[in-house]
Amino acid sequence: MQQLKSINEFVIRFANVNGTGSASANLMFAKSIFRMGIPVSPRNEFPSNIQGMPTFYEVRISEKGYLGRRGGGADIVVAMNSQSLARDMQSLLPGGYFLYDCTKPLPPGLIREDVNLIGVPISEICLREYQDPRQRQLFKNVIYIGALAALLDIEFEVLQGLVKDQFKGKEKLIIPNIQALQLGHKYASAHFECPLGIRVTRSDKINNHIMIDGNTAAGLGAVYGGASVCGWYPITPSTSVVENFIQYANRLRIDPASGMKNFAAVQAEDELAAIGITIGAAWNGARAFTATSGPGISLMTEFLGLAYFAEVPIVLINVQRAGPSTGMPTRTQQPDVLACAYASHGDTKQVMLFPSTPKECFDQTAEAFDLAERLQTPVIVMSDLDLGMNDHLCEALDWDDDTRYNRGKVLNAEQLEEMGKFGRYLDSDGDGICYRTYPGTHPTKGAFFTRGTSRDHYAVYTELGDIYVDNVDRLNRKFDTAATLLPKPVIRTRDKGSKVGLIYYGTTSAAATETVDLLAAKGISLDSCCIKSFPFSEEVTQFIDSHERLYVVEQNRDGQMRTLLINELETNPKKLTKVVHYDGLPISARFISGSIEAHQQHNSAGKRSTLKVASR
Amino acid sequence: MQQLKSINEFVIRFANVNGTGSASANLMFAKSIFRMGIPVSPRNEFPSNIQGMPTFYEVRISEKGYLGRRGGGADIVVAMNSQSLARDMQSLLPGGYFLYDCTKPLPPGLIREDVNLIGVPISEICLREYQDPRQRQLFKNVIYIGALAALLDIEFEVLQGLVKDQFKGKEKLIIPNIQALQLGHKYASAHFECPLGIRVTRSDKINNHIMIDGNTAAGLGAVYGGASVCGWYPITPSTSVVENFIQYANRLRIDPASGMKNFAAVQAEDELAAIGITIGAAWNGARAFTATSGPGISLMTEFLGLAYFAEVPIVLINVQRAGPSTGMPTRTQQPDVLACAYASHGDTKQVMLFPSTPKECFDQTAEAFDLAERLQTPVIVMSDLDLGMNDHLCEALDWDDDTRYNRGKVLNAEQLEEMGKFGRYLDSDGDGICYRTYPGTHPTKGAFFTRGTSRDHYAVYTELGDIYVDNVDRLNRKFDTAATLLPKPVIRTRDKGSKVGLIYYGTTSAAATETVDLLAAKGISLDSCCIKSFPFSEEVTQFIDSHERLYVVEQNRDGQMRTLLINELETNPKKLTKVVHYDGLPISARFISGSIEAHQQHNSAGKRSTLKVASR
Amino acid sequence: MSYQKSTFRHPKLPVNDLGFTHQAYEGPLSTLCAGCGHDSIGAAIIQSCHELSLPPHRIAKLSGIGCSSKAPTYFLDKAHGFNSVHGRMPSIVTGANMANRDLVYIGMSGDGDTSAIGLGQFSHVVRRRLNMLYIVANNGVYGLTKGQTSATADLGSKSKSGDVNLLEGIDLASLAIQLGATFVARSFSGDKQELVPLIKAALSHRGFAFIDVISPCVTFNNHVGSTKSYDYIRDHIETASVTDFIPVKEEIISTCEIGSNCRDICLHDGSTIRLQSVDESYDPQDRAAAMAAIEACKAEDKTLTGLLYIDPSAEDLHAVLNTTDKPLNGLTESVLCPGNEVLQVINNSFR
Amino acid sequence: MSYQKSTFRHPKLPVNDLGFTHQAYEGPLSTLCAGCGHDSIGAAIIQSCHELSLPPHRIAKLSGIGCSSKAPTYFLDKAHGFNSVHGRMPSIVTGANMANRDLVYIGMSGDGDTSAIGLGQFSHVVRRRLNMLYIVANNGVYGLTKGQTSATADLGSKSKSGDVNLLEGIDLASLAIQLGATFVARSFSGDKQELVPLIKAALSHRGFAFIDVISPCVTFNNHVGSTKSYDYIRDHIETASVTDFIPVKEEIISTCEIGSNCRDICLHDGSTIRLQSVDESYDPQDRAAAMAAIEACKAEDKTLTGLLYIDPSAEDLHAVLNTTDKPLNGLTESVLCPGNEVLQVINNSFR
Ligand SMILES: Cc1ncc(C[n+]2csc(CCOP(=O)(O)OP(=O)(O)O)c2C)c(N)n1
Ligand SMILES: Cc1ncc(C[n+]2csc(CCOP(=O)(O)OP(=O)(O)O)c2C)c(N)n1
Ligand code: SF4
Ligand code: SF4
Ligand SMILES: [Mg+2]
Ligand SMILES: [Mg+2]
Repeated sequence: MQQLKSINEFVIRFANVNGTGSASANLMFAKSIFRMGIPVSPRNEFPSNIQGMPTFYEVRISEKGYLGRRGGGADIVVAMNSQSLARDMQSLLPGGYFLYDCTKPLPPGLIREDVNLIGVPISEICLREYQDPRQRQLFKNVIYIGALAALLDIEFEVLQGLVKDQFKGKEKLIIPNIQALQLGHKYASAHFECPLGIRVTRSDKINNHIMIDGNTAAGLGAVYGGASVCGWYPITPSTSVVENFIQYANRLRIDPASGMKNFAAVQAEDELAAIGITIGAAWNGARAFTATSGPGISLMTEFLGLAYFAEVPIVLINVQRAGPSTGMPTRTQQPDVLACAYASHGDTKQVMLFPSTPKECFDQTAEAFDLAERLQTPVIVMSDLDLGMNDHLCEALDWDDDTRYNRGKVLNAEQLEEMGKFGRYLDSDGDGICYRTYPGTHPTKGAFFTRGTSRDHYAVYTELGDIYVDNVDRLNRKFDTAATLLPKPVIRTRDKGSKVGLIYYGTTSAAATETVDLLAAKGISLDSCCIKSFPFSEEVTQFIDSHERLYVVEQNRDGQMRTLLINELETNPKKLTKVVHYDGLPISARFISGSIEAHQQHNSAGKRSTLKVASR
Repeated sequence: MQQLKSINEFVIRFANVNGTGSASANLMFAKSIFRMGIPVSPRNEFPSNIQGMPTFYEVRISEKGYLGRRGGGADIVVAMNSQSLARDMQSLLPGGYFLYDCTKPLPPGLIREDVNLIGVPISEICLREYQDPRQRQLFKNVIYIGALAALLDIEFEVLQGLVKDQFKGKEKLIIPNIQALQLGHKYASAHFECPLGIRVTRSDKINNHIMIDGNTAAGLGAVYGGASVCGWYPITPSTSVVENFIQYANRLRIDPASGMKNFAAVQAEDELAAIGITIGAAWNGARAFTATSGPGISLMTEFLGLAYFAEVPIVLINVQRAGPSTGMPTRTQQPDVLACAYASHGDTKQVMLFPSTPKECFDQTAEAFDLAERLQTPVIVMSDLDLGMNDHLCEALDWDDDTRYNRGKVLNAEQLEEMGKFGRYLDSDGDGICYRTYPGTHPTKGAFFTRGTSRDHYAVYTELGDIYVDNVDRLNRKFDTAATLLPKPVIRTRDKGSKVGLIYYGTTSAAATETVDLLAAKGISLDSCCIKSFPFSEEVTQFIDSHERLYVVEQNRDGQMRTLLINELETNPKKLTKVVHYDGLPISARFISGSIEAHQQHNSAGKRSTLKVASR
Repeated sequence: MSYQKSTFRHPKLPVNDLGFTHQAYEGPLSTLCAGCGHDSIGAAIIQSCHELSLPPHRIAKLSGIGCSSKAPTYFLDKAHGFNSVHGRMPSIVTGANMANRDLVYIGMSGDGDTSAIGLGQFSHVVRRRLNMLYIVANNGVYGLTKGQTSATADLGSKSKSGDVNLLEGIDLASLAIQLGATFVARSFSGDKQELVPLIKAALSHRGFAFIDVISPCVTFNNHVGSTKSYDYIRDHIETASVTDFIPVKEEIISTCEIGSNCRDICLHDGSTIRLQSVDESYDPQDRAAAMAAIEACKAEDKTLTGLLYIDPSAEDLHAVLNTTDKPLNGLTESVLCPGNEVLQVINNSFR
Repeated sequence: MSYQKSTFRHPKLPVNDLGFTHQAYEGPLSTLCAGCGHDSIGAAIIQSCHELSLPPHRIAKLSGIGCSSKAPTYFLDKAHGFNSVHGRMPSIVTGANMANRDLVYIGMSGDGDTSAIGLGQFSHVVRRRLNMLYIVANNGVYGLTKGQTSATADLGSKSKSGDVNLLEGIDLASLAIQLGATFVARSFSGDKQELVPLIKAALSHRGFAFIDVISPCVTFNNHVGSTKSYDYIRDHIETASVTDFIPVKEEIISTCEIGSNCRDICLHDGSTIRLQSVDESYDPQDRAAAMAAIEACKAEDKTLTGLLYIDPSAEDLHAVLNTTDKPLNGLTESVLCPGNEVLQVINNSFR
């Protein structure tokens, strides 16, 4: 019977019950591949629930370095959840391997002829080896990892090393865990021909890369970017941004002499208060940020309008999840692009950054503070659940110690002393950005009344039309300036350059680069443009102008980035084809390339310009 | 010296101090013109303040029936505020008439040679005639109205009639007011050659029209539309919508037997609660609405997303004001088009209606309840401050007593009894609209759990991608259906049809129709399309397709309706020229025609496609 | 799941006056953690509604967001439910009640949902005297977001992440009394003997009834001195730095009597809460006294339970607004629409 | 304008320890209605800051939206101000205080701004023990939106539109005490003798200080039995159905003593409020007693004024969070940024 064969290129899918300790075991599995020098990308598909529901963990191993979701079925399924057995069996490719707990036999009904069954009596082993029912539960996970080590030829020392690192300081936990690994390993070696046709072998593709989730990286970015005040309210999937900020700040931001904290993180009563705290702190001269998701963005809308209009520099990290409303809180999407770009009533605009990797979460979060203070406006870092909560392989983080924070146009006491009349909203440099002062700077000069109402150059309330117009036109000028300061798109053009272009952003990038290779192999050559910021820089316009047809790939239903492109760059919509994937799972190269291929075949600009997913 | 001459075609501007009782006097003036059969459009320019600040009231008298703001200077200025004398003098056209209180002489510095001064010693007269200082204050206003009656040849009986109507039931107030009118009238007749070159004369252009403000009409629309629950929170300029609803409901919705109320209006603690109350009531089968402005829209964002996704039919009346943030609370704009169209995080869309007159405020508000219930989604009536708070001449309101409310697809006990399994989100009709049930309908069938999370056809929570996609695609289908049910645009084409089209909506319509005439006179012929609803109906697409160049006229900075047109209809932006006016005063035909003329002259699609106002 | 157990414990119950068995009031299998106090509250609600013979479909259950707000999914599945947004159930239920005064409204919320994001709406629905039963399943943590401290957490309590709460907890019962609630009680999820009668009384009360139910989170327990039991496992979980292992636990019902009306509740982590229930001498109709009693108890590190305050002569919002006795959602054109003749008269007032 | 008058009344004041005259603490001409209580509060703040010799530029004044929230425009123009959005001043000032603990924070709000839309944020800034002075200019109405009843309006009070308020008013002072405020006082805008010392004490208090100042709205007065005075004018205004005539009025300072510590305040419409100030025997450090006293007074239709509660040993939020003594906004790279070496170590933990 058919047996899939592959070395270092396959997908393994774990099916567990949440709350049973599988996440840490599965992470150990992924880490072991990583430590064997093989690129790996694990993805957690967890329920919005605390205990007892089906949860999945899909790991793609790709020596070629393709880290996006592969899509399609898995090569190996580890089925540890009796509730989801049928569905799990279906998720396996023909010729794939189905690892399950054979203490109870599989219901005959769901057995497939075209797959290879690998039964390990895990419960039985636990029953025999452990007394404490909780240990029996917990070690099941470690045992199947041990079995996989044998089946896939994972170096056992690597796993041992991981156990040792994980339980450093809790030595008494190390031995039992290693024993559990061995139980699984022994059983598999004894009962099956190991390794399987699908297996791993040490490689050298990792360099000095790390495996980290975007939220941890963003939290670190806030520490390095100099954030000293954070107002927050918990919400999945953004909570861990702040939790990581606090955790690292508690280590790295303690005054050596007094032991006191060089930061303040205030858990607010809700998102309105969280961003209010952030605005108050930024107004008062501290670098401040908040993080939220979905509903939190809607609740912050009024304050985002105030910060835009009163020109207060804050950083907001939006870890996007599937909307609308409560939507699918534990699924990923890029659905808040429009809601953020034009947040709040009235004519408004917001600056956005689009990280694609944890490294970029770190870099862009740190840079966001400079940008916010230079532009005196909120900067929104648009991450998402896939990026924020999954571990991704990426370049090591680094920091140039010569970096000095750019606090933007702020007048100190001396400058105020020397100058004539201070005007908070005087555009003396013509770039739309005026000079601000921190409260308490000078005894008699520089004080002003910050307000959400229309005001003149001296921050005095006014209802005069021409002064209002002068002010809001300046704000547009400021956004022209912004377009020149923000991170540039990453543009890749084929040697001769192609007529067809691919536009994408954020977490679509892994799948997008794979797409370019896939299509190249099929003779369709694509240039690509990964957008990093909004308002768009000149390069994006040029990229669009220099191509005949462009595919705008995004993870939302309505093609929101495409809307921004046609609206802000006055592009003819006919030129931009929507490629949208929005079922809540990360987008895959298969989907993108499939869609583009299909469209290129009967390529007629006349055809309706939307390619969308009907399912994963 | 030049003296402007005109009969029934001029603009008079009143400059007062707010809180001095001028508003009612000035309204009496406008009403008197109205009762003489002459089309008139008064506009209040008031400060965001309660007492002591400059406030203006501009009345355009136009037998031709042009009711938009004329723009430019006034023909007559009534200067009753010593603080703003200089500015008021400047606001007068050469040859115009400057009516002021000459008890104190005018500061020589600000006297203009090219205008006609008309001094009436109003304070002196009051000092002589009244003891109570408050009466002295109050009657000043009545006295200058009396003077104007003489100067402009207003029929005195008409004014007397107005006083009698106003103080019906308070007879003791009638005589003193009429006396005050006479004091002014006598003085003017005695000291000036009456009437002036500018004057009125009875006409017959009013038919059975009425003079009413949009908020009163909307409040009445809610009564007639069958609203029985209202959650609200005060905010200018929307407050009077609800105040009028309550006032009329207190008269027209009382149970004759018990004297109890057939409606419930709950003053909430804020806008989040106001819309929450509305959603709860609509969910429970009552027709419910709320009204708000500016910041209130931002605060309602999260709930608008819930109502969209959970498909709860509510009506929201947005009386727009100048944004962003607190902006200019007492100035008009159309700045919330985008914020409402895509309100809330995630992929969302909202239905909008755009009334142009108080009559339409009444009709569309009433119809909004049918539309909301038929479409099972929020319907937002996009009024604005100019429409809502100023009295406008419009057709009389009327109601067809055969009208039956269309409650949409709701299953009653019998229907549930007869049917098989009930599925709240089963699209059995293929129009994207499913059947709902009210709580408590049937003992065992029809109950379901309304939620903001992803769910299957039976309202059961799900995280399965294909089911999520099926549901949100259906919502898009529902909006296709909406486009066929909503009010159609009003399209006016020249006999032969023109290559150039004018697109506008809401309160721009008065200025737009005048524009078409103005430009026709200059040989520029325009077809026009007044948008009444979003999502756009087929006719809008056809109008755009059938014209080479289109001017999209709106009262916001960023051309928000134009954004919707290019985004939703896939129109080439190059084809749509922005004509935007956003200084907070109502747009004028002079501005629109001027902009278009200029643009048509060196008409090259290459030119930057924005024409904007730099000031009034 | 614990919920499922509970039905094992009491097998078939007798039918009530409506001829319904207990099952007619139940819901689907719960997805909350095994042993979660919230499911015990659900079971108590089921029992109360059954014993009161309320027609299940004439009840509406509303909630915000949180584990506690999910709980209504698992009881009364013949009743319409509305799982709204975080902290906003009070406004939703206000509108619902205005639309149809004839249904029975049960709002279920959590301590985060009510005391943090929802504090404003909670305070105002209390003040508005809405005729409803408002239950807070109070565990002092944000369960669904994995264990952050909530505003009702006691001073000194520890969060999952280990940091100690240095702010005083908000006492929702006192707050409710002060803001004018006319029925205020407190109880414990595991104590059906006390809880069921309170819920029945609350459901029979006309006006705003509030019950603060201590409902331990078995997973993110954050009570003082969480030391005892499963050291090994906790060590493991902590170091694994992924709190993804949740030992299956039994619902907490064990209470040990210590003196009259006073009992200790032993939580899974070994810590205890001491409950003092009001005794016969207690007068629940004295507002000031009630608040004083609550304070006094707290001073002794005890939590006062039972019916804390009631004003039997209470009026509800409909009385305040003088709305008709008929449900507004049932009114038709004939009543709602004044007709064209009236409109023409109105037109004249604008000429 | 009334503000302008007040400077007439006291001519040049002596300079304070900083050598500043009263004028150094003033602001531009007020645009509030003549006689508005809010301007009297402003004057009291000016006097207090002057007498305390606070450097004007080291004060920050923050507010929400409303006439009361506009008031800060008209005092302390050497101080930075933040006129934020409706009901959200508490979160803004929390952030501001976190960023720089060395400034003096004065938050000014209205009863609508605080007890309606802002109730949640107010409650939580109290609970958080932010080191600030929070003043509510309490007139029981929404002034800026023209006279709707607010949540602090007394039961039975009439709104401009004539309907009677049937809900109990929220007593912000009791609420603040219950939620853990460590300085709670109440006074009357026209009574400088009582108000100024209270403001000075509050400004000197470390922790959250709250003063509920009764500040009559001369324009949309909504007190019980508004009958007396200007019948003619009121008639006129009412029938004109446009409340656009606002007679110029004097600031209310007239109070008539009636017995020890008890005085009546006569409002413009002829109605009166009876104020009872705490006497010597009163112990402001007993929380329960304070709340009882407030209740008792209310029961007699009196409003208790003076320093109602104080906990001198209070800690503020910085103590709770253990933040450094230096203002956070003054920290530089050297302190804020851990540097690359540390980052490389962190990298290793992710391999
Ligand atoms: C606006 C918004 N903010 C945050 C969240 C994330 N969230 C979900 S539940 C919850 C707290 C739940 O705590 P509680 O009300 O005590 O319920 P419990 O889970 O403890 O029963 C939070 C913050 C959300 N869903 N919506
Ligand atoms: C979000 C929002 N809702 C409503 C308003 C309208 N508004 C302005 S001031 C105000 C109430 C002010 O009342 P209060 O706080 O008592 O201040 P006062 O004017 O009485 O001093 C309201 C509702 C607003 N500006 N913003
Ligand atoms: S996390 Fe806590 S509150 Fe949530 S279901 Fe589990 S035990 Fe209950
Ligand atoms: S309306 Fe009332 S509160 Fe507002 S300024 Fe006038 S008097 Fe003061
Ligand atoms: Mg909780
Ligand atoms: Mg007020």
